[in-house]
Amino acid sequence: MTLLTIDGLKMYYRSDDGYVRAADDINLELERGQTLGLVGESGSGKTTIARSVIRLLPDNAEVIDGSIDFDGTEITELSERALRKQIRWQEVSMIPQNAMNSFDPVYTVGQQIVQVIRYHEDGVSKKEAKDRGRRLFGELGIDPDRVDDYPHQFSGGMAQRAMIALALCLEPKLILADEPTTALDVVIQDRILETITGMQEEINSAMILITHDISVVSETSDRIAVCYGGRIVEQADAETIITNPRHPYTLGLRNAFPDIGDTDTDLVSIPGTPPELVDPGEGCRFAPRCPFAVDECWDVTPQPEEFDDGHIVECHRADEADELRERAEQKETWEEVRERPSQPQGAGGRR
Amino acid sequence: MSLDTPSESTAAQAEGGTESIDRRKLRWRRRLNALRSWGSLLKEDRLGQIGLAILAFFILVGIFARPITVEIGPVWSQVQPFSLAPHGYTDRVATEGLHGPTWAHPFGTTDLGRDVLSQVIIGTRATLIVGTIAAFMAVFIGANVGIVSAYYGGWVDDVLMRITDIVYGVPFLPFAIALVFILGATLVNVIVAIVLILWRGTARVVRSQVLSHKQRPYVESARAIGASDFRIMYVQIMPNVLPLISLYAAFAVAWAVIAEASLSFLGLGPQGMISWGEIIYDVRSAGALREAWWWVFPPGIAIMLFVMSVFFIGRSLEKVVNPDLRHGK
Amino acid sequence: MRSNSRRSFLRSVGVAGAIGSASLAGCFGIDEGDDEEVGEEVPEIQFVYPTSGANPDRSELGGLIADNMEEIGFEVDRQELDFDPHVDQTVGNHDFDVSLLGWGGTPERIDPHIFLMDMHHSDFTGEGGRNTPGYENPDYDELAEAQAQEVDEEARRDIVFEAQAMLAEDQPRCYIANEGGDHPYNSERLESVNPTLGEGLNGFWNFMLAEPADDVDQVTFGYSSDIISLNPMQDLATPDRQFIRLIYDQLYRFGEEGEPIPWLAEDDPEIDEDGTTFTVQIREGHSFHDGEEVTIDDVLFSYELFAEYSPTYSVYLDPIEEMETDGNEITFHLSEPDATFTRNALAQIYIFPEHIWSEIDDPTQQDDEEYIGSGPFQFQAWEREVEMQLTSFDDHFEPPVMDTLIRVPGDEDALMDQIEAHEIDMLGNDPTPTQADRMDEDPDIGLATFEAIGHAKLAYNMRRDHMDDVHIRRAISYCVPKEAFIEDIRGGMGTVTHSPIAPVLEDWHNPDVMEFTEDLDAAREELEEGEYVWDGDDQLHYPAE
Amino acid sequence: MGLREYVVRRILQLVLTLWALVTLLFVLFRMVPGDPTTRFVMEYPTDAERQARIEELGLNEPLYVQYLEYMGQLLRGEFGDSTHYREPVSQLIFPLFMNTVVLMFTALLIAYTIGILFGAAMGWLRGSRFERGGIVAVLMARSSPEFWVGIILVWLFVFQFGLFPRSGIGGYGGELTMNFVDRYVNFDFLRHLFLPALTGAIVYLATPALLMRNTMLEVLKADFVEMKKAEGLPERTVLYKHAARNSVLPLVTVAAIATGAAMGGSVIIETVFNWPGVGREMVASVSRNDYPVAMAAFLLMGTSVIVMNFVADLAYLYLDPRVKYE
Repeated sequence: MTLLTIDGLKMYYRSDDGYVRAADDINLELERGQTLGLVGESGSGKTTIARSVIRLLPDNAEVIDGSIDFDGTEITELSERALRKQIRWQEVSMIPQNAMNSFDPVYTVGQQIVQVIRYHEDGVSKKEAKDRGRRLFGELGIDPDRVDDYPHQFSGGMAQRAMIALALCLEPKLILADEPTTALDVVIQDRILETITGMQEEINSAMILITHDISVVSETSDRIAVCYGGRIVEQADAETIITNPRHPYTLGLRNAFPDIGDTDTDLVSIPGTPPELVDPGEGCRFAPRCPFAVDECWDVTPQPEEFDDGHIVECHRADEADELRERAEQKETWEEVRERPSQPQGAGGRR
Repeated sequence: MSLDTPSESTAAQAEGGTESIDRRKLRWRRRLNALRSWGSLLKEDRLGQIGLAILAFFILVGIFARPITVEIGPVWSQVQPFSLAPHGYTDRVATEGLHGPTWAHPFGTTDLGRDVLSQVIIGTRATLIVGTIAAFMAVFIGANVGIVSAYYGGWVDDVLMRITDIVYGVPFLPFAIALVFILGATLVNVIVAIVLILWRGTARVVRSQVLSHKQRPYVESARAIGASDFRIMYVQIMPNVLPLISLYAAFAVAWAVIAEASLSFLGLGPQGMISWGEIIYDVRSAGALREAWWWVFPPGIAIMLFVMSVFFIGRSLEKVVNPDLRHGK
Repeated sequence: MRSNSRRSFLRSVGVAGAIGSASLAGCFGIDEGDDEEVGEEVPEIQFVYPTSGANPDRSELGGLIADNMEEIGFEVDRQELDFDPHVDQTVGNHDFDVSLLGWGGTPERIDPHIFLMDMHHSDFTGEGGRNTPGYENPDYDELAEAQAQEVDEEARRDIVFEAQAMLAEDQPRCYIANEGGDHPYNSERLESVNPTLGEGLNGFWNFMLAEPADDVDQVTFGYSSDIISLNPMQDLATPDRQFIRLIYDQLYRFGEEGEPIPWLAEDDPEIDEDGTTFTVQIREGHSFHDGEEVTIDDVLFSYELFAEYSPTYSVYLDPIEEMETDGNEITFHLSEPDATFTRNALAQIYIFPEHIWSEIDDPTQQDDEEYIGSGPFQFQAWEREVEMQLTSFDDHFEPPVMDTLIRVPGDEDALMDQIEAHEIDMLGNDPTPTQADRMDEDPDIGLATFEAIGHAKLAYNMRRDHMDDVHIRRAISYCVPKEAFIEDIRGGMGTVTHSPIAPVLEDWHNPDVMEFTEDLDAAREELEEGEYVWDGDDQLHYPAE
Repeated sequence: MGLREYVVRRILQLVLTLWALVTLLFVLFRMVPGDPTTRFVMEYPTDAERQARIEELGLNEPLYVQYLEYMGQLLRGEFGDSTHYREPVSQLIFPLFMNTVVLMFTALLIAYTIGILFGAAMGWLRGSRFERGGIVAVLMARSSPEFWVGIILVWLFVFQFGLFPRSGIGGYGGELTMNFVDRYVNFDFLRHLFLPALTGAIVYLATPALLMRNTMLEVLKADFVEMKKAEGLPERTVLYKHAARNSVLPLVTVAAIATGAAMGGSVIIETVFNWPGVGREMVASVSRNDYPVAMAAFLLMGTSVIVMNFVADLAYLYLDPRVKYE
């Protein structure tokens, strides 16, 4: 059963130079209990897309078009109050990248858990709320007595677990995990990720896992969407994205991380910088960095095209995927892009 | 904002004395940068613009308030013949004293039949004189103490900073009151009393900023090529702390004007001239506060506007010094 | 202040409009100044007068006088000083040519003695002495001494008149005006007040007789400074005396007309024929605030105490050779006749309880925190700068009308506001003309008008050569706009005078002395008479040799 | 430098500063033209008596002797006798000092409470019309000298509306007590306190408001503010319970410094409202050449400044978030 449907969403930021098209023509679906991996570089729009679900966006963000249907509720038309009271944390919670900084330093973790429980659930006493926090701490492998500690008394990994406790305390239907392990030690990363998915299954909530690291989502997600330049350039079930990607950007991403695909290939990063999102004009946004770009790519914006069941790609050469995949594994292919005379870019800095 | 451009200056220094013109250019560019960045900020800063406009207005009023005559021995020349104030501030223009605004006297008259408008116009001068001279001297002393203290460090720093601490322990207004009362209420004493305290703030902030500049490569390379201490302090470092100094100068003007007004209000203002604070003192000693609103409001509002204009300018200068304060996404 | 303003008070009215346009005319110029047939320039006149902070009215007057002096050819060095430095520089150090100061008047000064003796006799010319001008005239000294010893009133009056005439001609001082005034009170809360000569509502008889309205049980009285001390063994300021005499009694009090009337004494003193023996009988059955009876021993003790310790009053007791008591009688034997003994000694020495003050080692320190006296008011409580509380002493033979008296010190302008806001009931200070106008229109506020015996005056420093010339002094006296001072600056409060003894003291004031009012032509004539000349710039010079 | 060493050094510095203040005071007040007997010059018929008074006051001694005696006196905790009132200065000055402390503390309490809330709101609504207007209003208040604010308030609340008493600290005729509660905790006193305290509050409001706004802008960039919004907490909770709560720490030190400075700034307010405090007494005693009182008043105000600066430094040590939270 579908929990979340994003349909044709255009979420732009106003700026002095015009709209920044942070999320452009987004279409996504998420089933209950499922995990969606949202992969992309920084500035690709993945965070904007995820946060649109709870409208946790800067003041200058504006929904230009499209809809977000969460469990039958139209998010874009919801009042601030209703959004706060019914959606945020009650239905959709969040695990941020940096747990340490995401706790208010002047209150204990327990106080912050109690605060959010008591705000959203009527008639819960402080003690009950705190007990729930202690139970969660226990389940997450933290000494329950530490609910009375201040955030700065926790280590990084512990703080992240405490944050998970906070995220789960209302048993939400959806968890937005925004790079939840990036700030952590590699050794702890996996354990935290396991903890998250374990708990997620236990309370049967869905999750959007945002990361720039495709290897993270490959293991935990049911479905993966790849973002580039404010658009979702390719989405499919996890298996398909890993084994049979069709978009050159996905190919490039795959190369950038060692554990996927052939282990003996060299690590190759995608040369160039993410595109300018103010008034990007016609043409594929990846074209300037794409080793396979042809004239059509520069002039015509590719439209989503469905291949196998649910495998949607925005690329003019998606049907040549098999050939491109082979070439993409060669380091030289990407090096060429670097030497190519760069296409003129818009003036001014990025947002 | 590029207040410090170490690479430029290092390069210039490295070339030695032969390319002095280029070097000077760079130096000036560096100095002007701060000013220019303030200028460009000001374009978007409404408060800064309003502040400048009000200040300019008061300066013009001050200059043209009364004719200025310069006397050297028996020779005198009138350098500024214009008189904005219709009357002298002690002229009795009405026979019956205290009277509200009329066409002839838009701000009314005092209990002794003097024209309030003229007094307020002429009072601008005292404010300008005390404000600018006291602030300039205070900032001059403060900046030098700060630079010398930070640059030489060691016992020089210790001594100067202890003195600064001590001055920080002196309550401003009571000190000024005592000093002016003891030495006499003259313009010079009022300014001295203000300056003796006011320099402390500038000294502290300039010192801490110079301390950070002292570590930068451009200072080290200047030292390496044998530049004198004086040169490094005043040619190399000074331009970089200039925006900060000008910010403190703006605040110093504000505090000096408020202090002068407060002293005048207590009857300790500079004698031989009228100031806004003194006008209010006159209202009070005439016992006319209750009804003579036309007499007490104009000087009060003038003080407020003047100080406010300086604060507005200070705020926009502050954005040059501390870019984090700028709005913007 | 205002030293560079070119202003003549009367002229500038109406003419001022032209000044602005005139100033546009000139651009460059050279002051001319060559002269023939004149001697040395008359030295610059060092004129000391109050700042507007110390005394706004007199400060304004000082400016006008200086303007006039410049007008007739003097060069003037204007020195505006606050009260203390002013007194110190002029009375203390004699560093002045002309000084504008006042002289307070209290009932003790209703007798002409201080004005004629202390202020003009050559014994008092030292630094700090009251003869500030340094006036030394043997003829005058004789008159001053004679009036003090003349016990016969008529004869004494003749001497006093003659002395005044001499002072007016010699002009060691220019007497300007008696600055009488109006003290405001709340006419809703007070049925009546009783201002007295020279003191207004500060007067003893005001506190005694002021009548509160029916439901008013306490009267608040404001004054612009706090009491320094209630101990008369210390130096006293006038406001202190005004409250000490409420708490302590004397043998005689100054009555409402300024004449000594029997108080603790049963009757007028018996004076023997040569005027050297004074006998006083005291009232019986009167007690101190603590219930102890007032005895003749207390009286004797007090006179001895004051003779030994009081810096102010001991001089009045100097003539006493011996005192003796008998029953309820005390007799004073004087070394020489003294016409002022009743006023100065009998009416000013307070009677202290011996049973308390004999225990005190150093009477100049205040150790009696209860301030036990026998006066019509009883001390209750006192917090400095806040308030002093007195209540009526109901066992007194003449208790005051009011029950409770609260004395509130404060800044004058705030006190004036407070009386208008009905926060206090009466005030011992003069309102400014502006405030007086306002209070005049306020139906709830009354103004108690009174005449002054003190005055504003110029002192000329006759120790300096150029000031030792009577023509110079008279010429400057002609520069003083006495009328304008009263009418325009003081809004009509006060009276113009030409003599040290106020016109209101009809018994002593000589109305027919030489008068000096603002008259610049007369001033020039006076100078011509002294053979002074003017140069091309109208500057005053001594005649050519 | 360890914490202990720092504190010790800071205390030594405190002592040095106090000594310098005392010395400065001594020098300053020996520059006065004239002497304390001036006031009574008319009461002294002879030079000798005046001289006796000067000797009594010890003003004939060489300066260094006077200086040493003054220092010794202070070390014994005495201020000497008032030359005007002839009584121990301490007896005179402490009730006045208490009045000043009560007045300025109230003023600062109001200023910091309102300033912090207002500044937090300005920071929260950055870029809004409210913020811009708020800044102008706050600067306007700060640009007005205390006497001007006081005069406006008197004009409005006393002359026009007649709502509050004009001056003083209480109605007259009540019990004169030094007991803190009896003296200050009553309706009549509070009525008298209102206008002068409000005057101070208006003038002192700017510092906490502007500073709060600036730290708010910093704090609002912190992740936890975003997080608290994500938790769905109401805006007011996020603003005041979290963002403002974090921004307020640096203000504690500023408040300490301001408290010290306010004791000196009370002069004008006390003069306008006839408040029997130490500042007004200083002006009065200076003008009557009563050195001991003027010096004691000055010293109390200066000591407040120095001690509160010291407290501010220590508070900073304990409150610096980097020390505490990282």
